[in-house]
Amino acid sequence: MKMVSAIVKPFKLEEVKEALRVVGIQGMTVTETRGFGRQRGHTEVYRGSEYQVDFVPKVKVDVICDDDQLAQVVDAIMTAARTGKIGDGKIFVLPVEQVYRIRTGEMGPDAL
Amino acid sequence: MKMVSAIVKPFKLEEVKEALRVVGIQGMTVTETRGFGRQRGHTEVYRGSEYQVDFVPKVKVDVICDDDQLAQVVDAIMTAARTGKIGDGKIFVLPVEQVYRIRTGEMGPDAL
Amino acid sequence: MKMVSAIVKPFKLEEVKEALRVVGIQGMTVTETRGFGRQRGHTEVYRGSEYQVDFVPKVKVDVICDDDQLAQVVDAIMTAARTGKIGDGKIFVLPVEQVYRIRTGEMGPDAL
Amino acid sequence: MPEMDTGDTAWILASAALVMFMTPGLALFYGGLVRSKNVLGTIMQSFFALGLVSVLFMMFGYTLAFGTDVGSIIGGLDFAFLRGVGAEPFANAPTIPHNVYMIFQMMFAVITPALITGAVAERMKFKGYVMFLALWSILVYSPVAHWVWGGGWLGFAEGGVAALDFAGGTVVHINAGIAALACIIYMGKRKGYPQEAIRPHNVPMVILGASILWFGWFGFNGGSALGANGLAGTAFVATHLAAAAAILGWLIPEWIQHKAPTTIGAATGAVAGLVAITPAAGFVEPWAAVLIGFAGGLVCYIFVSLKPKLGYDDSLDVVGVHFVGGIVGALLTGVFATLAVNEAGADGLLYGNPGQFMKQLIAVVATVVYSFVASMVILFVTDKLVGVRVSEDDEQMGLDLSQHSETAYTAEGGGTSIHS
Amino acid sequence: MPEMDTGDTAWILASAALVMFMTPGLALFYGGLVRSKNVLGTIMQSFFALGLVSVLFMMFGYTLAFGTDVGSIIGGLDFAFLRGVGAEPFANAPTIPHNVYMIFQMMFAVITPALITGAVAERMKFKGYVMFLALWSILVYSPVAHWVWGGGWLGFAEGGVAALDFAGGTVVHINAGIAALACIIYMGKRKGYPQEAIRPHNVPMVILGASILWFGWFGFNGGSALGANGLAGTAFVATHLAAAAAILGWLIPEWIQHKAPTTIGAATGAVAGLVAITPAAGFVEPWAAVLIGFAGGLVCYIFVSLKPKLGYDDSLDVVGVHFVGGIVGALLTGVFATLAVNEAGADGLLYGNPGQFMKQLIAVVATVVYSFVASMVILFVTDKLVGVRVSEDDEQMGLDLSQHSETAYTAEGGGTSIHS
Amino acid sequence: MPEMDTGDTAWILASAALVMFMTPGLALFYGGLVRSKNVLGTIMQSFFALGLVSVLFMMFGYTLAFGTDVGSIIGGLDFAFLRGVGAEPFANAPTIPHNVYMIFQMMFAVITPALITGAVAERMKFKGYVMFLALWSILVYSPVAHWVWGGGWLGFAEGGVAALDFAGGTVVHINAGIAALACIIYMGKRKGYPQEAIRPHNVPMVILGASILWFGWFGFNGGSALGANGLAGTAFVATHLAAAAAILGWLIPEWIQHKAPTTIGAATGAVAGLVAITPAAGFVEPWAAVLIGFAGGLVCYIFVSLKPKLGYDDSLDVVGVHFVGGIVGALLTGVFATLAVNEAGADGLLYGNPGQFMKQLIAVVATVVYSFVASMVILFVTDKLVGVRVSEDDEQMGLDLSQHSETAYTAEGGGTSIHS
Ligand SMILES: Nc1ncnc2c1ncn2[C@@H]1O[C@H](COP(=O)(O)OP(=O)(O)O)[C@@H](O)[C@H]1O
Ligand SMILES: Nc1ncnc2c1ncn2[C@@H]1O[C@H](COP(=O)(O)OP(=O)(O)O)[C@@H](O)[C@H]1O
Ligand SMILES: Nc1ncnc2c1ncn2[C@@H]1O[C@H](COP(=O)(O)OP(=O)(O)O)[C@@H](O)[C@H]1O
Repeated sequence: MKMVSAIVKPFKLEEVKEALRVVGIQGMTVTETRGFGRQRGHTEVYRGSEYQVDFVPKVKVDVICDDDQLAQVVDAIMTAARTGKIGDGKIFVLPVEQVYRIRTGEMGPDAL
Repeated sequence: MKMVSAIVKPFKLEEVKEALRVVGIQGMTVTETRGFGRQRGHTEVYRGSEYQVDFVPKVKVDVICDDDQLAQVVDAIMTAARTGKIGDGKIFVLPVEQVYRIRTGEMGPDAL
Repeated sequence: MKMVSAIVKPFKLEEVKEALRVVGIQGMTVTETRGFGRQRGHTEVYRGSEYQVDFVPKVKVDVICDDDQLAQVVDAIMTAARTGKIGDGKIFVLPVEQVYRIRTGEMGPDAL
Repeated sequence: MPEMDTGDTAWILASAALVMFMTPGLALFYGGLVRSKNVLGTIMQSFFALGLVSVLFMMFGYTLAFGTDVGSIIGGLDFAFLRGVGAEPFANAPTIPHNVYMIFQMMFAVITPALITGAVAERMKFKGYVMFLALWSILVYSPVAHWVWGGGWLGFAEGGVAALDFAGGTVVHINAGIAALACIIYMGKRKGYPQEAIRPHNVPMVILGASILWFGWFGFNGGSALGANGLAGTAFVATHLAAAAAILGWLIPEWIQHKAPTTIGAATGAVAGLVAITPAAGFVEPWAAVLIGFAGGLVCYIFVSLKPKLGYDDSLDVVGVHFVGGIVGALLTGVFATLAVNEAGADGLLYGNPGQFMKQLIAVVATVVYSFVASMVILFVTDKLVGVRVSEDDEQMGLDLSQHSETAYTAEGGGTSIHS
Repeated sequence: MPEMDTGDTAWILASAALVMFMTPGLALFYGGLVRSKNVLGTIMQSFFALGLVSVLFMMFGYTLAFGTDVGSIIGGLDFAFLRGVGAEPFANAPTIPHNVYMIFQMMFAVITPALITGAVAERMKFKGYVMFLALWSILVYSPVAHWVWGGGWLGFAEGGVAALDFAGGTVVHINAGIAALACIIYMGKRKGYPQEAIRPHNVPMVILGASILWFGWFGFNGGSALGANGLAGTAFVATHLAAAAAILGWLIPEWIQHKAPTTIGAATGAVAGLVAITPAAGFVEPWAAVLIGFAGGLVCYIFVSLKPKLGYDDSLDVVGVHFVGGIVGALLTGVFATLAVNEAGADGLLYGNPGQFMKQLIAVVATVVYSFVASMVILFVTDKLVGVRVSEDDEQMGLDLSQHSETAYTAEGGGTSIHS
Repeated sequence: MPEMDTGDTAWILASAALVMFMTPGLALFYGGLVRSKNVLGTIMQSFFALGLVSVLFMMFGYTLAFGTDVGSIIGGLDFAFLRGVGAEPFANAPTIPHNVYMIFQMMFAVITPALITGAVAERMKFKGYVMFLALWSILVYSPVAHWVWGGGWLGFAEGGVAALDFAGGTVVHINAGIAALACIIYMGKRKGYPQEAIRPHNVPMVILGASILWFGWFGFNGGSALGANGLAGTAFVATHLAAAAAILGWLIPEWIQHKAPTTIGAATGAVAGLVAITPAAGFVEPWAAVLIGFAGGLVCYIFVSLKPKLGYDDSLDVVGVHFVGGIVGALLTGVFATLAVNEAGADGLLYGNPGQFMKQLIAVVATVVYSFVASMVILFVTDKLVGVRVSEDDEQMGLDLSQHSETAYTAEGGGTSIHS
């Protein structure tokens, strides 16, 4: 199994979720994060001074999926989250060794 | 070493922490997240309209542990976090290649 | 590729970010978390009673990097985040199988 | 001739302070309802009105509204820059200093355009807003205030329509509500609306804001008696009861229809009731205030519920609450008003005077037509000159960063000074 | 016979507005102290009281409390639906319009049951709360108010006990405090209490709420002079000094015992001091106000500290602050009251009149017995009919979602409209 | 001789309540501007002043400021513990009860030292603060208040300098502002300043606080007329217009220089304008109030912009706003004051009386010298006895935990009770 961890723009969350649902994903976990990258952050003004703020609000979507769903999942996120502008984010794929469903104790792909 | 990443119901955090302490875990990191799953979220009402809100507040507990603690850790979380109702959450196990303690520079299991 | 996931004290974030930039890291993702560890938390007082609060505010910095940057990245974080006091945090290294840039669809190290 | 009275003066001073406090209250009420990336932009629209409108009202707004009548249409320039507006009383309020009467009126002028901003929240360009605000305040607010209260053709001056508007049902709420509709039509929907749920980011802030509005409304309506007397008591009581009843008027159908009495519903209902009672407060019995408030809550609930079907994006329901609630109030004033409560008022339909209902209708229609047309023209001109809507990128980024270079809520770390 | 006075009227109008503002203040004070999943449910309990109790008080509550006395027990129905409550003064307050006196009283009726909600925060069913609120307001608040202020057996009417209660120590605080105890006993503990630390989710909100309470209390106590005069000044000064001294009365032992003077302690202490001074405000010297306030802070601190040992779950310490603080105040009024401050009052123990202390005790005991028993009966009936406690699942989910289908704080994204 | 007046009394009671509310307003204004780990520590500094300073002022502060003059320097002890401060009027305010005058003054004594705390926010030790607060209140506030308003050498008493200070430009703002500078110099910078951006954690809280300040300032300045009359109207109008104009005075250069009109800028500008108009409010025409306010906003903007260059760490710009704004106001009062507005005042430079400008300057210099030196001595003594600055570890951990054992915002779970 894999963990697909995608960093996306917050206003894209809704579309990403829908796209994942369409490809049959039944679960995901979302975290508010701040990202630093080529997008460069922004300047803020505070009482006559300027500050460079390097972090931009992002949302992280973690999806654990079976190996054979991987391509679909990556694809779904890629399409839904893309605006074509800098800062659209990344998708990371990490190996997952085991999954359990707490409610039932089920393991492996059945637990998803 | 492994990373055990558990998504649990927020009000179970205290019990999960205690259960982990009992099995000898000395550290963990907790993050507020929102989960999407079979639990289906809920309906919210706003000025005469209804919205489907798919995300439910969850807490993610990350524990890095030695391979031989893995079973115990999974077990502890599973027991402490279970209510038997849908949405109890998942436990994911990921491989960890290395761990460092920043304070001392120690590496590997010693750093835990 | 690797994911370097560092749990550090919040007031060290700025220094860690700068240290990473110096070694050529172009991106990272930061999450507010709460940590439990040897640092032991603190006592809070509420209306004449004391509570033991085990979790301490921490910041998680996730950096995905190429294998050959790993040592540098770990080193940079280790130096920047260290105060020498308990609770300085941990660095975890996890394997990453693939990375995509959403904007362009690039894969692998090019996507970083 | 009545003399200056310190008690009356004390109450109108306190009332002016209360009405001023409503504008920040509105800022929080609206600010809590938007997404967190737009909270400062939303708050700023109200807060900035305190700055710009106050100065403009001092220069021209007050005199255009309350200066010597010119053709029943507009006030003359005698009070420009508040010349002669001092400690001596003025005919409209013979027992208090003129400057106290003026500052009380100034607070109304500030909050009225601020009300409009809720309708186009999360998408208006600040530069465009500044221009719209200045023009609307002078070209729409002042004339309408003059018509109703300043000796113009809708009020009680000789030959006037003699419509009843105790504290601003037409001048403030219908006026702002219909201008809000113009803005909505001109500016269009927010991206994502209505498919996505655009949810309020901070509901306690909404309740705090609504509570400040309610608190301040005692000055708004109670102070409109222009003295500390039985009439002020009447208006104060009516105001409170209408707000209270409107909570029930909103929550009952909501509880039945959606199985949930919501906090935002209670707050919105209260505001709807306060809007509805505004024109009536000094003219009706307490039981009538309860009915008007209940009707305000109920009708606004129904109207707001239908909004998704109507397909326009009134972000924070300014039309649904201020326009609809304002009309409910203006018309029911024509039903329930009675000379038994206020000899300086009139009897309504229920007391055998259907003519009053018609007068109310005339005032509503006149305000609606003028304000709608004038607002559209101002929007058009402003749009051509500086633009009224933010770019799509700016809308996504949020008003706080794109219009004001600020972030509302900040966690520690991550920024460096730029030494300029 | 005294005449109507605009200055007195101005001050009571302002005071009524201030007391109204206390209820949202309470909502925030309580709302900040609960967990974020219960903040709206908690706020709603207070805010909804503004709606329901105001309307009920207009219908029956006012007349039961202040209508023509029937057997020293209850008021008659002469003022039902506020019939005859107009611009003319009323015997209780001869220099202000009757409607102004009434609306000032209405605000007390609203906040009193709202105070109770803190005791059973985070677990009361909204439907049960609505029913409890309605019954308690009519069956408990109005009678007790009548006994003390409306011509009943505890007050200064002929043949009455002549207990001193300037602004509601018994009527409001002891009454609500003992009802809170009934609720706690009836409803039991929250899940997880007391092993888990149930921590306040937003302390600045707590301070804001406490500050609004303090601000409003100037109307509560200062307005109870029913005029703008030296007595109002006395009450205002006593109120402020007691709150100030109570901060010290709470923080000093806390600092010694726990090595930490807390912000919540300062706010809670201030409220305890305000509670304690309420019955005494118009009867005591400033130095006595400082002592009463300090005692209020100190005794409440000690009592609240012992709570975990007592083993009951008074979520937000309504018993510890309003009941205990109320008793401290009621009894110390019987010690420190002096005719030198207020001729219409009485001398206390310290001024050679131990009888007054006994009178205070009688008023306390009478209120405690009646309110406790009546509250228990109301709880029992309400529980049988609609239930008073949420299910375990709903408690875990939180009141906001389970009772009101709302979330207090929302990040962007993740919801879709349901087209109904 | 004038008689007691209920209208005047009503307005000063309301004003005292409004001024009291400013201190929590300040707590929120400052609290929102710091990092979230310091919000409670910051709020507590203001809130605690309500407790300690009120009690001290009752004991000694009032009599030192307003007791029978001793050598034009200090008040005698006749009013210690408020002996004799009752319902009878006092010479300074002949139409209201003495206790009402006193409580109005008490609120000024509370907020003045609280203003200072912004300058050394995020690094002051609470124990040291408590001691500093007590000493400063008695040794600095009371004497300076006496000099200007209590019959001392700077005011209108015979042989006095006759400087104009309507509501506290020197006594409150310059006094606090220069003490703030002393604190900054004594205590040094925060760790990380100025390289790191230390950003406000909650901007809506800042706006709420600023709005409460504005609202309360109507009592501060309007109440300083000590009656409900034309002069109160003049001061109220000037106050509002100055705040409004100052929003523009800050935002215009900010918009030009940084391309962004900020919300914090609008709020800070408003406060700067309120500071600047304070000494002038009852002496100037409305148009002059607009100019003074605009100047206050503009000059403070420029000064605050230069701060990073000046290299000291005035955390929340107390020097930049209260000291600089206070001086702008004190001097411009000497320019724009006119007997046409207030016969009890004086003409300024513009009306042919350059001497008044010099008198203003003398008052500024006297206050600056005395307050700076005395503050330094108090800091030194306090530091030796209990310490004034937190340790580096405590600073990193934040004041909330290190000084008060509390956390402002808490998510669910993670704590257990300690059964002590
Ligand atoms: N090496 C990295 N490790 C972790 N997160 C990264 C990394 N690079 C980028 N990110 C995340 O991806 C986001 C987008 O990256 P950025 O470089 O701004 O633009 P783009 O996605 O267009 O390449 C960043 O804000 C950050 O959250
Ligand atoms: N495939 C997945 N990837 C990541 N997180 C998941 C996944 N499936 C479920 N989750 C997380 O687990 C939580 C519980 O899952 P859910 O399907 O609701 O119930 P259950 O745990 O009973 O199967 C979700 O809210 C989500 O946070
Ligand atoms: N086994 C673990 N798994 C996950 N996170 C851990 C673990 N141990 C420690 N941490 C994280 O590291 C932080 C610091 O650890 P701690 O034991 O307090 O001190 P130190 O870093 O000095 O060893 C903790 O607050 C927690 O967030």
